[in-house]
Amino acid sequence: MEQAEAKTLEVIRQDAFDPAKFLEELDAFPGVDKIKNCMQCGVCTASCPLSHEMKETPRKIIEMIRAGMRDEVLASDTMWYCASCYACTVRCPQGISMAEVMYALRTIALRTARNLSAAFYKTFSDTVRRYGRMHESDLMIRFALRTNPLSLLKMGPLGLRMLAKGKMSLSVPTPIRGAKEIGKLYEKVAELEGGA
Amino acid sequence: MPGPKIGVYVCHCGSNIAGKVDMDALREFAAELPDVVVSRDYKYMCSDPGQDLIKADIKEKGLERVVVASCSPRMHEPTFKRACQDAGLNPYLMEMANIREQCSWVTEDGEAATQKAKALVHSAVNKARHLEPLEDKTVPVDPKTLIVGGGIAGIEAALKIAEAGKEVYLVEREPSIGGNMAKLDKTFPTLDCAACILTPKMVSVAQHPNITLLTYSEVEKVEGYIGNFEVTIRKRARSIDEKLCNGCGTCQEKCPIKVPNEFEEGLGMRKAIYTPFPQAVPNKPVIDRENCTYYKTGKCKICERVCPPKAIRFDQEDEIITEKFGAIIVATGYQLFDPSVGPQWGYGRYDNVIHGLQFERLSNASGPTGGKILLKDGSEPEAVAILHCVGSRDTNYAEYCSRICCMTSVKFAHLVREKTNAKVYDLYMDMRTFGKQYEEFYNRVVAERDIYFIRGKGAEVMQDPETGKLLVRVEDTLLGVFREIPVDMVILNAAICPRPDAQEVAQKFGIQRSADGFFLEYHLKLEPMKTANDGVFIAGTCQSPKDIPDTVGQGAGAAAEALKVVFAGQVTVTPTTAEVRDTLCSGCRICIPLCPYNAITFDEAKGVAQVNEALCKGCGTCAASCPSGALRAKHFDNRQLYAQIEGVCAE
Amino acid sequence: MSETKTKDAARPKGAGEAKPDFVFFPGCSLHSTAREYHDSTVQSMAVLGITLEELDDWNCCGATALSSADSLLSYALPARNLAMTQERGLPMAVACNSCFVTLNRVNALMETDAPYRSKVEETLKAIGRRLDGPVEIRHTLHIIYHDVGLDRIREKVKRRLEGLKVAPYYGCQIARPRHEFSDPEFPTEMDDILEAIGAEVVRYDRKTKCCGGALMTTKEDVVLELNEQLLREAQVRGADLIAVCCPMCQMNLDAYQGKINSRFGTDYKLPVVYFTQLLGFALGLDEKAMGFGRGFVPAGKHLKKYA
Amino acid sequence: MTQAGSPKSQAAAGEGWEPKVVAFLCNWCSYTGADLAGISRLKYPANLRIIRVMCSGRVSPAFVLKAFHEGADGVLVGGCHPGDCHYLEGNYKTLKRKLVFERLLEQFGIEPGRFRLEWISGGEGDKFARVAEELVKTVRELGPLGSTAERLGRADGLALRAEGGGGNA
Repeated sequence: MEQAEAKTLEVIRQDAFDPAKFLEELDAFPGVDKIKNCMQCGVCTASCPLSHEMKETPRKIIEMIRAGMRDEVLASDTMWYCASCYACTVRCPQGISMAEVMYALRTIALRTARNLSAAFYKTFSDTVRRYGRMHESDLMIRFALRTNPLSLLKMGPLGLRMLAKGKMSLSVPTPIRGAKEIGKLYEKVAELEGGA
Repeated sequence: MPGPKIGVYVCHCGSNIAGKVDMDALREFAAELPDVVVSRDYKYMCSDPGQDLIKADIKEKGLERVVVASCSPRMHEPTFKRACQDAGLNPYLMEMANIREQCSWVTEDGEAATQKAKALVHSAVNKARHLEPLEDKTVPVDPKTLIVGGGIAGIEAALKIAEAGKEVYLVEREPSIGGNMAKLDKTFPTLDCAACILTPKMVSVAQHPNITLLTYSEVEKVEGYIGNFEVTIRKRARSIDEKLCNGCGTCQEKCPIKVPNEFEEGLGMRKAIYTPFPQAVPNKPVIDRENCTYYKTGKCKICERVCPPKAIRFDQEDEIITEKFGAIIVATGYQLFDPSVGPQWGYGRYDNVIHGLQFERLSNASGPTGGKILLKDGSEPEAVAILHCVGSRDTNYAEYCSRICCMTSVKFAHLVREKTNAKVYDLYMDMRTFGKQYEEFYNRVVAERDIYFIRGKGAEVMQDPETGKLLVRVEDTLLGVFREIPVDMVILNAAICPRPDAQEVAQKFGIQRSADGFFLEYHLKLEPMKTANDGVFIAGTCQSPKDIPDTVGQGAGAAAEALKVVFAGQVTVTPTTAEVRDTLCSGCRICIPLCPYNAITFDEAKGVAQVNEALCKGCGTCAASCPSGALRAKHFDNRQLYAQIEGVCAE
Repeated sequence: MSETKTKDAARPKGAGEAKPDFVFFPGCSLHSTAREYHDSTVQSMAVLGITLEELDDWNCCGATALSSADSLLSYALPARNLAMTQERGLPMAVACNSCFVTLNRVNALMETDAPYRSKVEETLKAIGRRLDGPVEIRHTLHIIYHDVGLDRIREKVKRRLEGLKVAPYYGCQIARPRHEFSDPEFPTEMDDILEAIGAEVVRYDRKTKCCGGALMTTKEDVVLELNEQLLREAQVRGADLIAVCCPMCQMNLDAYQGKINSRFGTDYKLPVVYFTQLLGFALGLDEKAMGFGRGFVPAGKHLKKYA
Repeated sequence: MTQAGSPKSQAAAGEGWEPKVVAFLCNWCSYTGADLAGISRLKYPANLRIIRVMCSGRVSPAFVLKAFHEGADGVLVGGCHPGDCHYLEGNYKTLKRKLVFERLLEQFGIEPGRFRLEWISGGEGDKFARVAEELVKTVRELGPLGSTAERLGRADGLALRAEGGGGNA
């Protein structure tokens, strides 16, 4: 904690940051552009259903990106609160797709992040890779095992009711016929991204 | 056979051209072209010493053609034409190569720019070789000016021209002149009331002997050209005899039909026979035939019965007026952005979300509440939010800044505090107080009690479903926190937009629009009143958003432009018309229906087509279509253009 | 198993080999938590003369979760579905908002970002498929509103839901970013359909405010708050029930309503049903087949008088 | 070097081949738009060279053929938007002529991508720069026109006929 605070003060030392490089890294994501055009109006923040929970508002994140504060941005909790509702995106006066910016930040952060959200997105991806489709029960059980096995107990009552309503199934999921294609797709993506 | 002696003059334009294009290489290249006897470069060819170079060479070296490689001919063609003429060379023997706007400014790479400049110079030299002398012609100018739009810009222009002793027709679509300014309450930064400063001018317009005021009228058709426009105006039937009516207002009192008053921005009512506001000029009512019971059912006629001077004329018809004008000023104003286009602001959904002009009417002593700032239920607000940039500076709506909203907002904040005890929250992105005494005004208001300025764009207006309070959502960007502000009234300072019929008007007057939809000036900085159509000028917010001081300035400026035309008494018309070479014409008559100006007729006796040069504008469409090549567009003939094509392709 | 059953239901009797109108992409939820949405959609549309044919061997669109985990994959996965739709030569119909936004995201890419687009095309090549420009993707809500039309619905209604007060909740990803709907924040298509079947649509300003979606898994506390606000407005406006068009919204508002009540000390008993359940019911389809019983908060008492 | 004696040989493909594009722009709209692109300091390839005419209606098919004949790899004709024409309706004439242009080019084996007709107003500097960029890019992809030069040779006869008496004043 102390360290983090000390680091924020270093913002003053502009030579510690490389804004152009961070912007370039984000530019590689489709749909992420015009960040430099942001006029810091805060419409994104005020349109966001969850901005009041964030330590840094979405607008501030943009400014931090432009300042080149890569580590600080990736350590923030802002993007993990994005529910992809696109309210910011349709209202942004400069046409910045904040939702895409958040996807990009999460993707970069996920390469190293070790938090609850990271675990969820990884589990999700694994499930789809395995079956070609998403299976709630399988996803939830794996997610719990990955993060906090005890939470399985807490989920119990709701899970049972879901089972009762036929909204969840405990049967072993069967992969789609094209599961092999999905596997290949994952491999090709890994190859292309590794090569990039 | 040796060609004419050509001189080439390459302009550096400081570093504008020389910073990109290799001047030495270009000059030397030009010198090598056939028929070029002298090739020079100079820092500023448009300066006196630059022009003197050309003049001296014409006299001393006997130049027969001049090529200037510099900026766009739209900038300095007249300058260099005059220089040639001064030195005794026919001005139509001068050709320009545009190596600034269309070369150095648009090219990244210096070498490529130099190569392109060579091609353009080659093209110009090739054309110059085939140029021929032409003589300008002059035609007399009608001394009257037409002004379209009776807002403050049109009023200002009309008064200036009338006071200079020239005749003006002022055409206004609404029943009264005054425009949007007449709706305002106080005006920034001095807070004098709009009516107090505008009404005297409106009255002067009505009384000035040089001004013919046509209200409730519209321009239908514009023909002709500078000095000689022929305009058709429809004067809509007011349904009263204006000479008899004394403006007593009895008819309006007794009329049983009530409809929302456009002038009150939907907040107040008017009758079916009405003057839009008390200070209207002329102070004579009109009957709104769409809502009048008599026109709908054939019954009622109450107004006719109560009118003391018996001025009602139900059978009056529209009047068509055709008049000649030397110059035209278009001052058709703006339309406020409709905030309901963005439902997030709640306009049209919540009663107490209003736009700027509505607030002006609320605050105006002659408005629907008699100048009291009240909520829809008649109570006084306890908190008011003012939002800047509603529709402005927003690529979803209008990308430009509307320029007046910051000052209007500061004014509104002050007026709310002056008239109520409400807290005021002003939500701004940037505070743009750029005019004379504007920053001082802001500094005064910012210190007033219970006015809070928050730096952030108002993103959304919600309603608490339980309390009915309006909730304004904004990020206080200086604090970096989300704020939800409960208020009773929200004022949306909506963008200044082009009028919805701007395209139609532009076409009617032969002018263009810029990307933002406003009318396009000839030069953004140096010719803000001129348009691409000679003799048609623009003024006020139809050209771009502007405040009252700037609008008045441009109105007066447009008056000066119009006076320049009418005082000159004559204008030069281009000699670059089309001509028919009788020996080649086969009499096929293909050209006749092609001409947009009906300038081509058929000479039955000779069996050939004939161009009326007074009507021809030189577009060259006929020349492009003539199967036998008999029609020739002077100054743009086939030989000249072919030579240009060879030139641009050679490099 | 459920696939075969619904496919039969989708085919009008005697239509046999007639070409379907759309390839239907159900998405994972419609095959598990939201089966009632699946069945009521397919059956109602069949009654209204629109035939859906389920996309053979479709895969998960990746939802927003993959967009956050792996950018290229988040385009490549849905692109496989679009490629297969293109092979079939029909426009695609989607009922799940989340799938709708994810699939449309690929479409947008196909029109704009050229270098990245070729990367996605390369991944498809690796599995022997190709995507040739964007695919026409339609939300079933829009198909019902636009292609069927309100007049046709009114004609076909057997039970007018007169007096039933419904809050129309669209969720966020149906009209945003900009799709085919009337407005990204205040669409009116569902309102109109509900009115066409006789229901009374209550004012609902939060109609496109976010329910938090999948964040219920990772940020439960604040997402419960969002859902509480949604329920509160519906209650204040006097709604008998909330109509939705997205499995995620349905789950959050319905399955977690009990949790919300105990957390906030409220007493909401607002059934949350898919608009297609109401539509099918109004069209005379069996109440059971419409799956009203699958909701946590029972809707039965509000429907009894129309049955 | 200065005279366009043998344009084809210059257009021959090679290492440093740069496409040539000739633009005929009407004085009132497109030429003004091109000036605006400059005033706004927008950048576009230098391959595009502008010839000013008073109205796009002045551009006869012969001009377009002549440009290709002289070694141009692409041609742009720019006029006012329909309804905006300074000469009332000159650009409608241009539009009608577009079909003629296209048929002619087809006959000479010139790919349709090498010819473009655009409405560009005096306020559309950005549009002008974009069109220039796109056209040069398309022409670059199509390669030099040299390969069709022999077929183009036949243009001579027709161009001369369209030209009629040339410009003998």
